[in-house]
Amino acid sequence: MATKVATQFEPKITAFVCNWCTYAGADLTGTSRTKYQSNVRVIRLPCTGRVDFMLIQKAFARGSDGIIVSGCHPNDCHYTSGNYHARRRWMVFTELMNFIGADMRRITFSWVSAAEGAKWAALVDEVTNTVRELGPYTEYQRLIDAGVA
Amino acid sequence: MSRVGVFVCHCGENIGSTVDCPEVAERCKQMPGVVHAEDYKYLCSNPGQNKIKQAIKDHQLEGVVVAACSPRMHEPTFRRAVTDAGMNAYLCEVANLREHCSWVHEEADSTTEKAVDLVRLQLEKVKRNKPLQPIEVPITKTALVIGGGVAGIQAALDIADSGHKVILVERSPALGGHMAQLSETFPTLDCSQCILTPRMVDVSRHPNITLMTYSEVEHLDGFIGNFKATIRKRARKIDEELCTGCGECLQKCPSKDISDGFNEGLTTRRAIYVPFTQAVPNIPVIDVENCRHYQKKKCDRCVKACPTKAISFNQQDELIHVDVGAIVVATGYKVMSTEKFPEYGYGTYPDVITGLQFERYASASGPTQGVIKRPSDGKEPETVVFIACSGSRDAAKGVKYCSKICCMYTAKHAMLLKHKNHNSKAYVFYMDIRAAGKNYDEFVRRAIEEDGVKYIRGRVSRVYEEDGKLVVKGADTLLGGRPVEIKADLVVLATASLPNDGQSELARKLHVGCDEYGFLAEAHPKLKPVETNTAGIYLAGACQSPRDIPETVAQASAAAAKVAALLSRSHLTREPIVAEVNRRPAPLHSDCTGCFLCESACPYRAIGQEEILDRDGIVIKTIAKINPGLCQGCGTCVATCRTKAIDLHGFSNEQIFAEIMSL
Amino acid sequence: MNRSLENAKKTTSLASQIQAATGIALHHCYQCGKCAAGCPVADTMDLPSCQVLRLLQYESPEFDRQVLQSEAIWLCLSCETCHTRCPQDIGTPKVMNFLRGEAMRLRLAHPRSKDTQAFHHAFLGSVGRHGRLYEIGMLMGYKLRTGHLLKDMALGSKLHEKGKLNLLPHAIEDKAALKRLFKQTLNNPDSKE
Amino acid sequence: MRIGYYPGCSLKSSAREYEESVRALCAALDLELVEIPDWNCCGASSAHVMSADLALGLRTRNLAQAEAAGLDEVLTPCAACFSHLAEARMELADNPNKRQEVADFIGLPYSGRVRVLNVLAVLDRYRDRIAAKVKNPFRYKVACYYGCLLVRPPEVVQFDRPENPQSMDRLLEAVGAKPIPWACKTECCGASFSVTRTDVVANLSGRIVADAVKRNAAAIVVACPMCQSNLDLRRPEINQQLEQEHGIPVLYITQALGLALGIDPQQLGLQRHLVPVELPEPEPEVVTADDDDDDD
Ligand SMILES: Cc1cc2nc3c(=O)[nH]c(=O)nc-3n(C[C@H](O)[C@H](O)[C@H](O)COP(=O)(O)OP(=O)(O)OC[C@H]3O[C@@H](n4cnc5c(N)ncnc54)[C@H](O)[C@@H]3O)c2cc1C
Ligand SMILES: Cc1cc2nc3c(=O)[nH]c(=O)nc-3n(C[C@H](O)[C@H](O)[C@H](O)COP(=O)(O)OP(=O)(O)OC[C@H]3O[C@@H](n4cnc5c(N)ncnc54)[C@H](O)[C@@H]3O)c2cc1C
Ligand code: SF4
Ligand code: SF4
Ligand code: SF4
Ligand code: SF4
Ligand code: SF4
Ligand code: SF4
Ligand code: SF4
Ligand code: SF4
Repeated sequence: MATKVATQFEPKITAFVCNWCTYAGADLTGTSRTKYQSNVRVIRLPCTGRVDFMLIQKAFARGSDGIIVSGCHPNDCHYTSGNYHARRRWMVFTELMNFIGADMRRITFSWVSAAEGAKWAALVDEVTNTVRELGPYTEYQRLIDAGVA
Repeated sequence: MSRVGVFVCHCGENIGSTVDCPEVAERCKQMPGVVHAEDYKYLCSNPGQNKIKQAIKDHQLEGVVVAACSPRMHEPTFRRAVTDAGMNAYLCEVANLREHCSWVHEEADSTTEKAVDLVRLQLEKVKRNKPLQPIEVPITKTALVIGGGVAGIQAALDIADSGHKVILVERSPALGGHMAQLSETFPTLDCSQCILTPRMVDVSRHPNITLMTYSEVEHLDGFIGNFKATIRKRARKIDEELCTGCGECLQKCPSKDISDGFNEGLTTRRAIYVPFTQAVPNIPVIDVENCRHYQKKKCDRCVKACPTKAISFNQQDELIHVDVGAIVVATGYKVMSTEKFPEYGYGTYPDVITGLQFERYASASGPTQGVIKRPSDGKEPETVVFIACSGSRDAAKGVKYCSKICCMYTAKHAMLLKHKNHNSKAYVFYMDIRAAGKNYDEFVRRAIEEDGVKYIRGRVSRVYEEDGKLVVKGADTLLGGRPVEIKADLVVLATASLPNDGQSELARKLHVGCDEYGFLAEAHPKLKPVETNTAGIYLAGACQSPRDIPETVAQASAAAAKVAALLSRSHLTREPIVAEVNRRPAPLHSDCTGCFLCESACPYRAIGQEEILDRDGIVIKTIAKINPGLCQGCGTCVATCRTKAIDLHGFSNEQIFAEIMSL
Repeated sequence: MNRSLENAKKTTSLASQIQAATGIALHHCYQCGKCAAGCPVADTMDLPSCQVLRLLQYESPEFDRQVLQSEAIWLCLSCETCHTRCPQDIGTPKVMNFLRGEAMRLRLAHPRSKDTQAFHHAFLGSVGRHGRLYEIGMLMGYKLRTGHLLKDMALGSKLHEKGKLNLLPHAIEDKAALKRLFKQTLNNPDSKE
Repeated sequence: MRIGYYPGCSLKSSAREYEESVRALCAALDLELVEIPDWNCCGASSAHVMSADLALGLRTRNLAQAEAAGLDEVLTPCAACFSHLAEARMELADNPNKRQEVADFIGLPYSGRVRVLNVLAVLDRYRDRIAAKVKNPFRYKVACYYGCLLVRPPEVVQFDRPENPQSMDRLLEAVGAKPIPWACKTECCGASFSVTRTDVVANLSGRIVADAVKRNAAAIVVACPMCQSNLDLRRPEINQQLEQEHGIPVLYITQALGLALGIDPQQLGLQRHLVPVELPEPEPEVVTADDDDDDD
């Protein structure tokens, strides 16, 4: 949000969001004209249940420095339990990422409902700032080269 | 696909003031696969839409990206526009430049840069889009209503009145459920049977309703619009066609002294019986367990008594298969029995009764013709203690919830007692008074203020018998927890409402969920209160949670409206966003290895199994099969499948990877 | 006992101390009164059990103090009637026990509890010394502490007559083990409740 | 059969007749009692007030001694001791850390193997044998008095029903007695207030005695020395409080059963009661067995 210094590193943030809650929540951020940093690129999915390990891996491989996965709050999932599956998979996934030595600080899992426009803005800013601090995720390239990711 | 057109919208100043729209269009022209790009002030306007249609024709476009507002706004508009120009609707994607970009960022190069990226994302996706057709599902225009209490009766009548066929399945021999047992009903004190009986008759006469009593749903297959149900019609041992309901048989049966369920065990019935006088249908049923013909191989007095030869000992259960398009579950509730109360005598004191038993005493059609008596000696009680929250809100007894109806019926009971016996004394022990309906609190106040019912705030610790009285030891918490003792002639427990017997088995058969207590679960507590998680199956009444008649009937009508709306359509149209298991040439047949992880992950139980047979009909492989009628397109299975055998139309792996790679 | 000092320094409410020591969550109590309704001594108590819990629910120093100073906590018989019937499964007798210990430690115990306290001291004194109860010794100790020298003397002689009083203590063999146990546990700071 | 035996302090002094009758009855049933070596006081209700760990340590030491002696089960006739030992056992059952801590306090290993049984639970196993050995049917109306600690709290004692329990009724029925339905089966007698608050005891025990008398019981039967002492030793105070002279005797269950089995009253310690055990004429023999008590 703050004026950016030209030389500053600008992270690439990829967000996987569900259509029903977070995508709509981000729309609300727009209609409320709440400002946030423009580093994020949103990929719309039907449900966070659709997010799998491969997608995140691909995004890092393609040079994303940070990733957001966000869907409906538990119990509010449009598909009744898709986000439970996402959460369960998330645990396994976390272990896997830890195992290969990936940097878990670069992935944020969150819930943003269709009514939480302000939360979306705050989330994007927070993740952007954190990842900017962390610097470019060049380490991941090394993991790929080492054949683990 | 490589002939894509991109259309960038200014939305007046909404997008144009922070994003350099002409620049975006210009940059898009450079992108591989883009054969046309332009920007315009208001794309959703008629001239805007015409521009798109024109471009499709002029440039033989095979795909379109509209860079404008949120797809949640105008995606349908633009999809309609492209179809007008002869393109498949699903070859049009929308990039969200307004809500996700121009409105949330300051004017800057980086903002325009983001806009370009957002278009590129959709461009890469649309290049891989496949034409899809909305799925059309035919609908069987018959509804199945399970349970014939007031909820089922109301739902059946409403659906039937809307012109659709209804099959009403009731487990017991007669319609009516608990409401048929009640005396007068709060908050108006109108006679329960007087208002219910005409409706039961309506059901039996309605040309659109097929009534199946003494029957249960045995099995269910299929999906919304196309369910297949198997119903077990239990043998009444009476030929329903021949029986005239004359009742001759009932008088002659020597097997007496069987506890009468309708009267909550306060009276007895015979082995051949009609549950109650106004029963619909008025056809007896033989209780095989107690009938001497079956147990002792002799008797047959009913056969001799029957003028129409309707007794049919050889009658067997029938399995009936029906096709239905929608289902309403209305299986009601039951009440906790007094045996669950060690502190009140484990159900051994005859004069400690449930509220439902009190209803039978108070009912004009009950065992005492509406005179309140007590079971032990048939005397009219002078002092009656009512204990609210009996078993409800009692984690130690396994019921944490409030049963919701008992505050009101307890006030009613106390009031009825005072009306019927002016010299009687009524005490109510309560924890809180929950009377939040229309005219409800007024009703309770009337009991207190006009009828002089004594309300004591506190629970009862113990009831024991002494000198022919029941000593009720309670506390008055408004007096600081001071113990109080009342010597009563009758104690009425407002026992907790519980999920009905067999309800969880039924839920499993229907693939609908239960809550932690065993009540049936709605799809969303606020916005989908009558739907279940299974499309086409709806809930009504106390099977979902304890509730009173007004709420039950309102919900039954709501469920009926949902069913009527569904059955009024010629077919169902669904977004073609469904998953599919891939097929490959033999010998692989499919990447699916048959692990069926997807089956358990799918929240809609849309995934079943399919056997691949060779020419001789021998199974070579069992793989997953997705029913497009049930699949809602969440994509959970796709993420679950380790061999990537499943893909989701509209959000395929290829499309999403392409989006990622475009960044 | 250095624990009393420590407790005095703590500002945490009794309710939270009780939860930490016994796992009983007093805010689960409905205030339905079912406990008091069945309590054999509720009408003798200055605060029926549900009121004790109510005061503790406030988590205020004044009310906590009032509870510790009440006679009720000394009248509880640990009969478990309340606990058995409580819809929320609140272990009131355990709470009462905790409160008695706390009242003694903070020297807030109700004056009429002197006898009961003296009894506990005399009892444990006897057990600590012999490993088993030596009734005459215990009664002597009790009477010395309370000054009730004459009361119950008649009963004593009757018991003696019936062969039900041992004139000499029956001590256990491993007295050293007992001493150790007493020493360690009475000084164990987390052995409250 | 051998079973561990924890007498507790009162059975060695003020409740001597309880121990005498337990031993006599068990001998008659061929049940060998193995007294826990070097057992100590369970701490009664006093230890807990001072320190939870002290109480736990005193109780666990007995269980650990029983374990060391190779016992699996311990008969604990005193209902208070039973409840205290059972509670300690339960408390340590699913808390290995605490178990270790307590084992350190007492300087003995403790695994939690030994089960604690009250007198009714043990006798219930021998009900058929008892019925078969009856010499003098105990044909009296009896008030079965269970008190608090045999049945409460249910999760600790894991025995019978918390309200209107049946085990003692069944045992006495087996020797010909007719247990009365009454209100005070599990009401508290005043427990350990016998010394400090005789007023409370007189009041609570008075209600119990009065109810039993009112419902024509010939005797009150108990399974706890505290109940016995409150109802028997404190009878003068009770009668004073009730302003009546109630002479209803109070028997231990082991004494009542022992009498039915024809064991010498002296051997059962009947002479040690304060209220003399004088029973009226036995009731005439009941012919039909199915009476109103059909609730179990
Ligand atoms: C003591 C008492 C007094 C009450 N008084 C009032 C009052 O004054 N006013 C008021 O508004 N409400 C009152 N109620 C509440 C009222 O009874 C309920 O709101 C109402 O009966 C709910 O109707 P229902 O159809 O949902 O359930 P039910 O009446 O329980 O009917 C369910 C029906 O489904 C059938 N069934 C069950 N399982 C199956 C199956 N597997 N297959 C086929 N059929 C099945 C049952 O046989 C039954 O006929 C009272 C309740 C009680 C307990
Ligand atoms: C403080 C508060 C908190 C609440 N919290 C919850 C909660 O957490 N959960 C919950 O389930 N419920 C909650 N509710 C209740 C909830 O607000 C109502 O249940 C719900 O809003 C009712 O919806 P409605 O459509 O019936 O009425 P309303 O929301 O009042 O809508 C009526 C609409 O009709 C319009 N209108 C009025 N008259 C006319 C007319 N003559 N012509 C045309 N239009 C007209 C009004 O402008 C309005 O838009 C809460 C209520 C309050 C007051
Ligand atoms: S299409 Fe959307 S962005 Fe364009 S003018 Fe219409 S509302 Fe505005
Ligand atoms: S045959 Fe059965 S139903 Fe018929 S009269 Fe005899 S007992 Fe009754
Ligand atoms: S006698 Fe025959 S016709 Fe009459 S009710 Fe009975 S079965 Fe039906
Ligand atoms: S409705 Fe009233 S009586 Fe029934 S459970 Fe709720 S609060 Fe208790
Ligand atoms: S998860 Fe994949 S491999 Fe396993 S059954 Fe489903 S489709 Fe087949
Ligand atoms: S996409 Fe969702 S609903 Fe469809 S089959 Fe897969 S998991 Fe089930
Ligand atoms: S019975 Fe339980 S919930 Fe009710 S007041 Fe007593 S402690 Fe609280
Ligand atoms: S344990 Fe104490 S508070 Fe509870 S009922 Fe018994 S005497 Fe009363």
